[in-house]
Amino acid sequence: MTTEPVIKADGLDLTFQTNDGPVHALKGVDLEINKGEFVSFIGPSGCGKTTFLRVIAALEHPTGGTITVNGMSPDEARRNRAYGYVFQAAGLYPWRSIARNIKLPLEIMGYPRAEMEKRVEEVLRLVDLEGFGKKFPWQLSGGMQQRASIARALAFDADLLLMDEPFGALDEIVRDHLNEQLLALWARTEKTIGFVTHSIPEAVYLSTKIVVMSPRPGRITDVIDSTLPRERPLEIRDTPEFLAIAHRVREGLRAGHAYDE
Amino acid sequence: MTTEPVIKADGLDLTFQTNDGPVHALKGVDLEINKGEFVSFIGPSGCGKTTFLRVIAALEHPTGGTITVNGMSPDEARRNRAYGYVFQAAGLYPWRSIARNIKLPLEIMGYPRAEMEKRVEEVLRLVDLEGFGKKFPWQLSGGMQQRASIARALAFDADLLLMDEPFGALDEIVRDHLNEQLLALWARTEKTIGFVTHSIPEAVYLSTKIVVMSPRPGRITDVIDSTLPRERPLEIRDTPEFLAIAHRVREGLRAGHAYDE
Amino acid sequence: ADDVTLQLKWVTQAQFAGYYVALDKGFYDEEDLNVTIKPGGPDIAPESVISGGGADVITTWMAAGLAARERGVPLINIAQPFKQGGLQLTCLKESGVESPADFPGRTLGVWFFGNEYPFYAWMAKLGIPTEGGDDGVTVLKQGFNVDPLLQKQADCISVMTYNEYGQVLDAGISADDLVTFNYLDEGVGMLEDGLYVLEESLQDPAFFDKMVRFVRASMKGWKYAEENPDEAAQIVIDNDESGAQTLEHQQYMMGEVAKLTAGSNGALDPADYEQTVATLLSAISPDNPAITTEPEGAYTLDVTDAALQ
Amino acid sequence: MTLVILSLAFWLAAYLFNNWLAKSRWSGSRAVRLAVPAIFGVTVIVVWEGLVRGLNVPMVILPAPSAIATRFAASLDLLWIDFVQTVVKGALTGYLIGTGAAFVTAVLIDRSLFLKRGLLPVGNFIAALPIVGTAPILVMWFGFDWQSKAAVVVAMVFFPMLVNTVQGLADTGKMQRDLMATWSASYWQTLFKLRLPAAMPAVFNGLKIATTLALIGAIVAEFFGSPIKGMGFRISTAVGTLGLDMVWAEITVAALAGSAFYGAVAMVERAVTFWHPSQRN
Amino acid sequence: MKSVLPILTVVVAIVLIWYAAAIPMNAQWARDQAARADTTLTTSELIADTLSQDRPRLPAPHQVVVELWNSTGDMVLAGRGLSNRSLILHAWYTLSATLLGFAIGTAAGILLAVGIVYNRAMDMAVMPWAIASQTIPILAIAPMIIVVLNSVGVQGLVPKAIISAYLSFFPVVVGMVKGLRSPNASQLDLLQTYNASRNNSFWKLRLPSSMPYFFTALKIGIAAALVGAIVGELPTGAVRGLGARMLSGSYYGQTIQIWSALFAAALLAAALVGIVGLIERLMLRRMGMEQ
Ligand SMILES: Nc1ncnc2c1ncn2[C@@H]1O[C@H](COP(=O)(O)OP(=O)(O)OP(=O)(O)O)[C@@H](O)[C@H]1O
Ligand SMILES: Nc1ncnc2c1ncn2[C@@H]1O[C@H](COP(=O)(O)OP(=O)(O)OP(=O)(O)O)[C@@H](O)[C@H]1O
Ligand SMILES: Cc1ncc(C[n+]2csc(CCO)c2C)c(N)n1
Ligand SMILES: [Mg+2]
Ligand SMILES: [Mg+2]
Repeated sequence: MTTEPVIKADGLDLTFQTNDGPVHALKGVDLEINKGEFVSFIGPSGCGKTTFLRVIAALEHPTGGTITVNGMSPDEARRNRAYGYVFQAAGLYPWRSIARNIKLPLEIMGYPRAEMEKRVEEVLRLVDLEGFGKKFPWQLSGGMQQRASIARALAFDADLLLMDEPFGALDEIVRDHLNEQLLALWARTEKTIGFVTHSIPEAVYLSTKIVVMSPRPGRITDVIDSTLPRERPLEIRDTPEFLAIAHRVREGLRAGHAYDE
Repeated sequence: MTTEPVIKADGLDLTFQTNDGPVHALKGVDLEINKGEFVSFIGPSGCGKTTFLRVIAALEHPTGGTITVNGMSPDEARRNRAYGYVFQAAGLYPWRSIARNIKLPLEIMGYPRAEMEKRVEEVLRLVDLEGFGKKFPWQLSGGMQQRASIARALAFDADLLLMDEPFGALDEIVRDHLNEQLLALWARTEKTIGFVTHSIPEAVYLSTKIVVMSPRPGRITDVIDSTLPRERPLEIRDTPEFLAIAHRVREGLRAGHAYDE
Repeated sequence: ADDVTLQLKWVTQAQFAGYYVALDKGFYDEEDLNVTIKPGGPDIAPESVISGGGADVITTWMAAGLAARERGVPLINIAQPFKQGGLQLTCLKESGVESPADFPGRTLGVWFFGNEYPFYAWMAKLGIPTEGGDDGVTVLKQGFNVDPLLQKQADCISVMTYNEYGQVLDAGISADDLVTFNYLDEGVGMLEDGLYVLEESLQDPAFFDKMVRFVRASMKGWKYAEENPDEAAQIVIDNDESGAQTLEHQQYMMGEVAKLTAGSNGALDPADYEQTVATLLSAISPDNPAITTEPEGAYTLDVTDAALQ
Repeated sequence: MTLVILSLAFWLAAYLFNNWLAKSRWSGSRAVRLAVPAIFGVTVIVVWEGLVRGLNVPMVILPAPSAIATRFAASLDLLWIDFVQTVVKGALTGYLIGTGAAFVTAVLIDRSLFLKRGLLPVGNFIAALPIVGTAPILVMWFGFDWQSKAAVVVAMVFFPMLVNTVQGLADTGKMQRDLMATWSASYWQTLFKLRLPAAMPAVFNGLKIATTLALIGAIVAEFFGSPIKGMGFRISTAVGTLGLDMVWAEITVAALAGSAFYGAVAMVERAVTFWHPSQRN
Repeated sequence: MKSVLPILTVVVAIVLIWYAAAIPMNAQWARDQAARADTTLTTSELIADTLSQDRPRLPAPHQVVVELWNSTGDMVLAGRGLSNRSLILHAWYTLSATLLGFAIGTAAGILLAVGIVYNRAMDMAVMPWAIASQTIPILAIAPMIIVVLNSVGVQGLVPKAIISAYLSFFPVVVGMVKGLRSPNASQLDLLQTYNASRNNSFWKLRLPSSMPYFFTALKIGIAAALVGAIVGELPTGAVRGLGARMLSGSYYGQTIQIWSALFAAALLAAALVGIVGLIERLMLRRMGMEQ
């Protein structure tokens, strides 16, 4: 591998000023993510997972430390349209059909019309939604909406995909199914993926690297490199190797958790 | 045990008439739940879990078959205030403080004032919320709100507790913690509990009996009696026995699931 | 042709028949004038319209004209088609009012919006306070209709001989059931509809000439209307865009208005002017300072002199 | 001309200053939140004064703010009498009766879907009857004093309040209602413990809309007949006698009273619906 | 359609109450007239009289309906649908001022709302004054607006339209500000991740998501615009339009004429609101926002 890191954070700090005083959302975060990795962020509510993803996406600006994306500042990276971002809720615009939702970033980035059509077709196929382009979001189930929102983030050429609890609102079975599909997609496209989740099995199942975080102040408490093979059937979740990693994650989590918040 | 069943359903049918034609939410459901049991309902979205709980609570009325609660019709049981109901979202009334939210059913049932105060204190302690009585719901985290809503259902003397995905909106760690507490509470109070969930580990961890359901029409496909001991530390989830039950549940679920809906 | 805009004090009705007749019969055309008549209404103060430049000449009552002059709108009377006033106070006989001595303790309807000066002058003359109570009168701001009398909300109301009085009769109350006080007879009459322009415009000879022709044609219209009341009423109806007037009522109005204009050739009689001013000055009160000092140069006879040659 | 230019310059300066304030570090502070609209108001007044003087606008067209202020100060007693007559007697009475009646009606018809379906559209139709037409009729029915003004106000505020309250009473979550059912609560218990508290945000919305309607209604009704006091009486009379400074003094009173009335209701709203997300920023 | 029966029931109830009220309200005049003529009325004569007076305190419903028909449909049949005695013509006068005023008010409202949403200083400065502006009785300043506009040479339709715009802009501002602010943080963030310009975020997000609020505001706004147009007719000489009919009805004691103009105005308002509602439905359906 030619390892110039895609993301490199050094002593990253982010403090929000609020009415109740400062909130240390991130404190001294160091992390490197290499090209083609699938990195999950897991940790209790409020530990700064979302904040970290938002810093990468230049939606928040750190109050200390440095971070580079593809060797640039996050703002430059955003201007270069270096990444796609998938939010927890599908966040499709209800007044646009699925196809037009996927077209939205392309319109903004000024792709030519024919190219847009081609790409929409392509990503719809990629997420198994052929033939649903003309439907409106509310005509689709939650799982399908979420796939559409992933398609939207895939439609333009970004090598980095940031996903903030994309499957949080779905039921376990649908979630399993989408997890399988996401892995397949990742294998096919060789993108780098940053993925926030609350679910330990999900994190273990998907990732090449698991980042465990802990709150107040938000920091990284453990980084676990997965020993699982790249090829992962769903049944892998019943293997001792899988359970061992899950166990380590759970321990890491429990250490950093305050129950009464 | 003197086993007169708390809930007894016989060939229960429930069909909703909608604009798109009839929806068979429940079809030929037979089930007995005995006193002191902890019964989980699991199944894909739309299989009728909520509907079944609502039939028990007399919030819906079956279109066929019979059901008794404590030997009475559900409506009579409701009038006797036979059960407490906990919804997925906490559903606290935002204009009442936590203590006054808990007091609400007591006011409606006409408990004397001193008795009310005593019970509020008691249940707040039971769910680890001492000292939060004066706070308003929005001042509490999601997990604390959910505990308050459980406290509200515990405050009056109902032997039957119906819970519809009470922990669905919480993160895994908080959820684990509440699961432990719920088990402890169940052991202490000897209530009968009907519990809807989407999570296989949760169902297996909590229940003495797991009811697997499948949609279109909503029916019971499997009833699994748990072989786990009553005493259950969290670590039990890594035992082969646990995994075996979980596996059986997952198989049952997958059989009844349609992915592309 | 020269443009002239006339702002009326009230809606299109036979009260202004002379101008509509002049327009309709081409009297203005004969004088090479292109006249636009703007109807008024309860919210239109012609005095402010003219000061804002929205009209060249207006009709208004002399009391209001003089009051405006004192408030900084230098109006000047150039002609006075109405010799007599038509303002009256009408009471239901059954209310028990027979003479002004019966007023104390009564409720009287009065028109405001610049029409209240004669009433206050009269009360001042009678020495009756207007703040209500047993020895005073309770004053109502009467809407521009006769309902308060018909509904017995007031003992007496303001009417014009040519309009509201007829409405009261029309409603089915006979003249015998009414007691009517005419302001002229009570000695507080004031000049009613006259033509007024801004003093400084009149300095302009071209404008002066225009007004001479305007007054000449208007008076011709008035005299024609007096002689052909039914035709005049029809002309008024034709010019009423609101479509709310009835020919019958306008014929009645024309008949009554003719009685008021009959004595005038258009020229203001300075004696009438003096009387109006004297009445106003006799009734100065903090509530109603129509005018506080004797006006100067508030009228000119030059226009009518030139017009009537 | 210089005055005109000066006032325009002032406008520009105030605009830039406000922009700077709003973007500045203190933009969230209470002081700035009060200062910005105040500066805007002062600017309007300064520009108005400058234009009126600079362009020599006649007093009978548009008086300068200074002239209005002078008249205001000189006529305090008169303004007070008018205020009591129009705002206290006319507007406030009508407001209380109208909103109160609408509230009670809403609770009563709320039990019947049939009545709601029938009454609300008809109510909207009746609410569309323009006040300029209804006011003379109500003056004819209820006399010249404040009673007819109150009646006009009742007619104006009744339906907006009714619609809002009915909407509010329906504004409960299914889960919240189901909870009541699981406790087998009675109709009245559900009404008092769930639906009325839940309706409060909508009720106050209605109450706020009704404040401005009440004031306008009471004033406008006086145009169609009144005793010789009251803000509407004074305005219409003063327009006719070219006392434009008095007209604007009354308008100032109306705006002050209206804003204060609105503000007071908004404050009560804050206290009552403290729990609603819109009140928590 | 489910509402037809309830509405009919309510309307019938109102008509019955109305008849019942007309009798006592008009009885006094009937008795007074009888007394003046030195006769007495039997009950049935009294009732007949109260329902057929020329200048009733409360006209009976059928009197209003007959007058409405006489001044609309009947005139059309007689080929005089557009004469100045026809309410249709007057409704048209009012309607034209309403539509122009509504257009001006809506445009101004949208512009102001955009300013408020995109400029913090405007947000803080304007809103309190916009509320205060609505506490000023429009009827009081309408004559002044007319005179001022007159003095700069503007007259005819425009002054009325401006008064009508003054009333309709406020609901539009409030609704549009709410609507333009309705996108949630994550919808806005999404556009940020595309590095979208302000322009993009306005046209592609804020504007479309404000549409439901916009139409609600338009419905309130157009009803307000109609009231404004009617108010604006009074100080312009009350020569034409429904407001003029109401006013002249009042000058000449023609109660029935007032009531028919009133109902014509309310019908017009209902129709306008209905049309806006229809456009809303079509538009939202095209945008896929209505199930
Ligand atoms: N805009 C903000 N202003 C102030 N505090 C903020 C803001 N955004 C986040 N925070 C605080 O920063 C901390 C980290 O928040 P963050 O959303 O990153 O947590 P998270 O790990 O994503 O939690 P969750 O699992 O609940 O999504 C929290 O305490 C949160 O309250
Ligand atoms: N009031 C109703 N009217 C019509 N159909 C309904 C109604 N309530 C539920 N249904 C339908 O009945 C079926 C069963 O619904 P139910 O809510 O019981 O499912 P569930 O198992 O609780 O699903 P979930 O996991 O999503 O909560 C679904 O198809 C649903 O759409
Ligand atoms: C020049 C002139 N001045 C005052 C009035 C006032 N006025 C007299 S009668 C009436 C009611 C309708 O006839 C009103 C308002 C007027 N008409 N014409
Ligand atoms: Mg987060
Ligand atoms: Mg459910």
